[in-house]
Amino acid sequence: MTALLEVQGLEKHYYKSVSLFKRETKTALAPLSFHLREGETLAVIGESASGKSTLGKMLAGAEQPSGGQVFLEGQELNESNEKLRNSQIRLIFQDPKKSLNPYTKVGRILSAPLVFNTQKSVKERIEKIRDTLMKVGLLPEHIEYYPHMLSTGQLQRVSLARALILDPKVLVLDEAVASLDPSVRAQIINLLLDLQESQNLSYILITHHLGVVKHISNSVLVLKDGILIEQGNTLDVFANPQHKYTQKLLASQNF
Amino acid sequence: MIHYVLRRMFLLLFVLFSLSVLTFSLSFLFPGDPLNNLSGYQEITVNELAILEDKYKINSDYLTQYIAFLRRIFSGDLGISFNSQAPVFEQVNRIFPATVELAVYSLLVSIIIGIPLGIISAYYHRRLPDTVILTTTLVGYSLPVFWWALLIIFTFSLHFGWFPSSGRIGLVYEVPHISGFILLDILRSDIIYKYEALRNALMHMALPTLVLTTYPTTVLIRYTRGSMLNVLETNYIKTARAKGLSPFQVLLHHGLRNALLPVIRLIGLQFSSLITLAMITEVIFSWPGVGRWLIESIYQRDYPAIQGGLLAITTFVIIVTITSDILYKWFNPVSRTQVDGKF
Amino acid sequence: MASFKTYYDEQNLSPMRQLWVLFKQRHPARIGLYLFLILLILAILAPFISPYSPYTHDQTALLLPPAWSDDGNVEYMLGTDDLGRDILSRLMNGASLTFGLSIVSVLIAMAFGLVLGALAGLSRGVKSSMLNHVLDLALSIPSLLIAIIIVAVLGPGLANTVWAIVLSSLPRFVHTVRNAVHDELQKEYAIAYRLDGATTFQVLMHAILPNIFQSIIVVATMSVSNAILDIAALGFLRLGAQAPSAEWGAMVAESLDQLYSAPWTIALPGILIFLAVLSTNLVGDGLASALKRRLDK
Amino acid sequence: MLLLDIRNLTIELRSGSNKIKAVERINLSIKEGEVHGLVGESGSGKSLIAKAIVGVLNKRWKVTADRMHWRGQDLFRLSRKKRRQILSNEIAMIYQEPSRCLDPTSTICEQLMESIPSDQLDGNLWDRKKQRQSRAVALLHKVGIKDHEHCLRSYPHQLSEGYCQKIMIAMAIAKKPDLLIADEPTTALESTTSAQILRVLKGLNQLKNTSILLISHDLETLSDWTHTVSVLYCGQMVESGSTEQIFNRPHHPYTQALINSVPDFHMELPHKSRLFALEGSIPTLQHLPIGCRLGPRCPYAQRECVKVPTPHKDHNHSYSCHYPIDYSQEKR
Repeated sequence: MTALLEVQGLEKHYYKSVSLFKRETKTALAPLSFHLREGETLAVIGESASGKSTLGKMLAGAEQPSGGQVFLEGQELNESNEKLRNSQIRLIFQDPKKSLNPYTKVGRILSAPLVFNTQKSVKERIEKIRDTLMKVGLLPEHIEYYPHMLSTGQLQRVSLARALILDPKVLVLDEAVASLDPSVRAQIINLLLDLQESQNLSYILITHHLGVVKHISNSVLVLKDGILIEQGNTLDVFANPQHKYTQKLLASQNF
Repeated sequence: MIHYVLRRMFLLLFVLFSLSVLTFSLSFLFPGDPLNNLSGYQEITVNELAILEDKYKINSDYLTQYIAFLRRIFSGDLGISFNSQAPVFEQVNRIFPATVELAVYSLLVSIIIGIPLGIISAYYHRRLPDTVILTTTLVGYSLPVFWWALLIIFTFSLHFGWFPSSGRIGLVYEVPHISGFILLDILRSDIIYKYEALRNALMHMALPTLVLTTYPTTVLIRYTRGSMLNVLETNYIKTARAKGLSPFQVLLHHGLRNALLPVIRLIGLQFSSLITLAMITEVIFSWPGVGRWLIESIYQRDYPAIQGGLLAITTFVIIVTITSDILYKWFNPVSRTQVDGKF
Repeated sequence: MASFKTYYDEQNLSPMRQLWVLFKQRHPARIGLYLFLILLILAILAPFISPYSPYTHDQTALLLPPAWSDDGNVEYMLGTDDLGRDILSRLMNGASLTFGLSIVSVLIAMAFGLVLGALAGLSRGVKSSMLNHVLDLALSIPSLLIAIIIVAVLGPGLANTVWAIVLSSLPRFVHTVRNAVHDELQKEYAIAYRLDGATTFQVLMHAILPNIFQSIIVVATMSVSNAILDIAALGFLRLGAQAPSAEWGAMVAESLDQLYSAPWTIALPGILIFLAVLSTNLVGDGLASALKRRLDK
Repeated sequence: MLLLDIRNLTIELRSGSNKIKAVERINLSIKEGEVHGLVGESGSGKSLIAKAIVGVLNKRWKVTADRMHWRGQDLFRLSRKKRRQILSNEIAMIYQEPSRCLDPTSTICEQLMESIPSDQLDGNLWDRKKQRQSRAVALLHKVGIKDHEHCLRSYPHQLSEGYCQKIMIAMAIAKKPDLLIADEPTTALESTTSAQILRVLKGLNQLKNTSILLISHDLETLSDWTHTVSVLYCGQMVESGSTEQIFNRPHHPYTQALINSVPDFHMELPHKSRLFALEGSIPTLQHLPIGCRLGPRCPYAQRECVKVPTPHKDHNHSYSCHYPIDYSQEKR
């Protein structure tokens, strides 16, 4: 079985001007390769500045990589087929309050991706929005709500709906789960698991919450300062961490 | 920090350069012959023409002309005024201190009144003193300066006759021009009736200063209040209180320093708006400053004078602004010790 | 239960309505708004409702004091000036000149500012930050000085004044819009729109402009109050509106000689300038504080 | 003896004409040398309680309690000044975002020295300054900062968040407080850094016998090293008891849900199985349900739950629920 998402040598550098004439190259992410199969979850763990967010943003197209290739179902993703990437790999942000436009109703937020990417008529769009809202456990009435009228958990569901509305193959969850309150977090995790089962979705889970990683991911990448230091099946890595840093990381959360 | 100063200096140079280009091009934009506008000679005889053409390189390309223009600026030659046929540079030099003097005193008054009132207002947030101060500032903020000046003249000068309504000093006193700042000059000179002269000068100064100080004071009050309120809401103030420091200590050690930092920058900005307001005030109070002179020149289409006056005022305003910017950064440890990565 | 209901409602209003509710709560802001609207109506309708033409001389009624004074005449409610012109009519017409023109010039500046600021906000790199520094500096130069410089170059006159006001309030708009666009572009919701497949222009129109519009309105009100002061000051200095014009600042300048003999000729236009500026400031302050309170919640 | 003993603490928010009880009749007691955990999700009022104890809530909040005893002294009966004095000398507090709690314009050295009370020093003014300095260095060592030279010279923005939190702790313990209130001290930190911070706090408790009230929204942070735990939901205390009791035999459905919703606590959970989750979302302050506030989300809710339950007590384990989970039946 071929991988759904194949990443080869993806890397990212920044240029930072130290003084007027000198420039320093900063590596946010050293070349990195991995692959992700359909219906599976890949977790990326590491501390902040480890490059895990950069990785997520590059996969979703929010940032341009400095090098390397990404293949989706064997097709290379680059500038020429940005629309494909936009509709097939969707990013969910950490804080739904920041990632949803506060001045527009939920309905408009959800219709934006449809307007930009599909030729659907107004009626079809409304139909699709209703369906998607139901799918993430909200009500069709929520179309008329502004983001500030919803709770954080509901907002994260709206973000999820926004991601799902284009029927993507891969969801990139950038700290989208761990920051929620525990009782809401469990709801969202269940929802994610349900969706994975019914739609055969693949997730890239970027988080620092190891409990969630252990529970829902199939494989795991451990990053430190932009360098991949450990990679493998989640249960194996957790049971038998090889690298010192991984051991330290696991120890800090009582594993 | 050095990086920052360098960048500001670069910006300063850039702006001064654009300013000089603008001033230079004004001679061509103004109606009339550029040579007249540049030199200030209204009727040029044939003999003079050759000398002037050579001096102003009027027949060469624009770049050469511009370089010649810059040379003249640096040697202090701004041509002569159409009106008085006197060198513009010397005139500006002579009257500029009068404007600066007025502005400096007004700024001092507004700092002395404005900052404490702003702090008081913040301290009594939403209570009576705050409401009173805020309402007063709103009124002061909305007063057109020329009308306010007339109101003041009408009341204190015409009606009560307490203060003179125009000029810088009574005609009976003759003060030698040394620095141009009249109070300093009186103190340093050895004229008879020195203290009467000083008193007289102060009387003349009172009303213009009062008028001029109104706007910056209200701005300072409002700004200080806002800045102080912001700081009082921060967590580090709460922490300082929790440490067991007295409210006064908290205000002195942590509140003031943080709240007044942005005010430093504002004071610099106020200075430039003061110079502008001073122009109007000078007109009304017949104060012999550069603003009044410039406006007269505009009436009389005295192009060399307009050029010189504009160049002097704008250069001054820009230098003050950039200096206050740098000072603000200098006093602020957050930006002082930061590595400026972004340009 | 009724009071509980209002609280509930406030939570469920659209952001625009929320702003209005918060704005209404402050009485000064409301009074300012009413005053502003009255002046606005006056500015539009002045030529049709003023009792006399602002330029007709009535040689029989020179320097008539206002009607409430003993020597006043009811025909001339607010008295006449030294040429026998009806002050009330002149003041009404002055509303369209001083107040109306300030609003018009600020609107023009706002339109230019939006376009230029958005373009500047979208561009990046050294050019953009250089522009920002220059704008910073341009902002620190008082608008009146810029206006005086422009009038000095173009020559005195009302039309030139308007251009001067437009040009002098432009940097503020460009600066605000540029910074806002620049900041908003970094925010997650803007990135989210981009990932939805929107082009940069679509992100600007769909996401950013609606979000920054309210702060631009606040800047615009502040600019209007500045513009009124500047137009009036230029009029007073005889650099703006010229002699027979009923511009408020020019009216004050024309009557300077009668400061002692006929103070009302100076007091009345002055009061109107003051009220116009005050009302605009009240509205601006109210909007700014309502905006701040809504964001704080 | 009880260090802090609070009975029926109620905190109301005045908003227009109506009052909202953000915290309703809470009991809380802390023994000397104890680490007490206070858990609750957002909107549970946990930070409000901490602020009410130190008395820094602003005027919009009205705080009432049947009693609030500090070492047997009722704080509400004392004059404001006296109360402040006790509180500032004996209770210290640290917050979630340490870098914001430090004055950006003064150096760490100045701020640390300032927090050392002058009655701990002797000698004349000159000596005092030196003493303060050496005390500041000692404090830094105590919280595990070794390069004190560099640290003292720095301004807050030059240091990392974890460093700032350690400095906050150093400042807090300068007064040798009996109680340290830590309001989500590790939420903004990396997991390895937060482990360090928790170790520092644990050390303080064990070496200096400082009591700690640790506030958190996450049960996981607390499970390991608190002695007792109180669980809050929407301003109501749902359960309180020793850490063991709470984790092993929760009596309140909410506590049970909290424990079950976190995958770490039951390692035997099959991979990718559904977690236990309560329905619905946490109500906002404006829409609190009457009676037991968990009512609408509770799987066991019945008609009686519209009344506020009274706390049951059983071996220092108290819980407020009409239908608590009964372990005795389970065994049979």
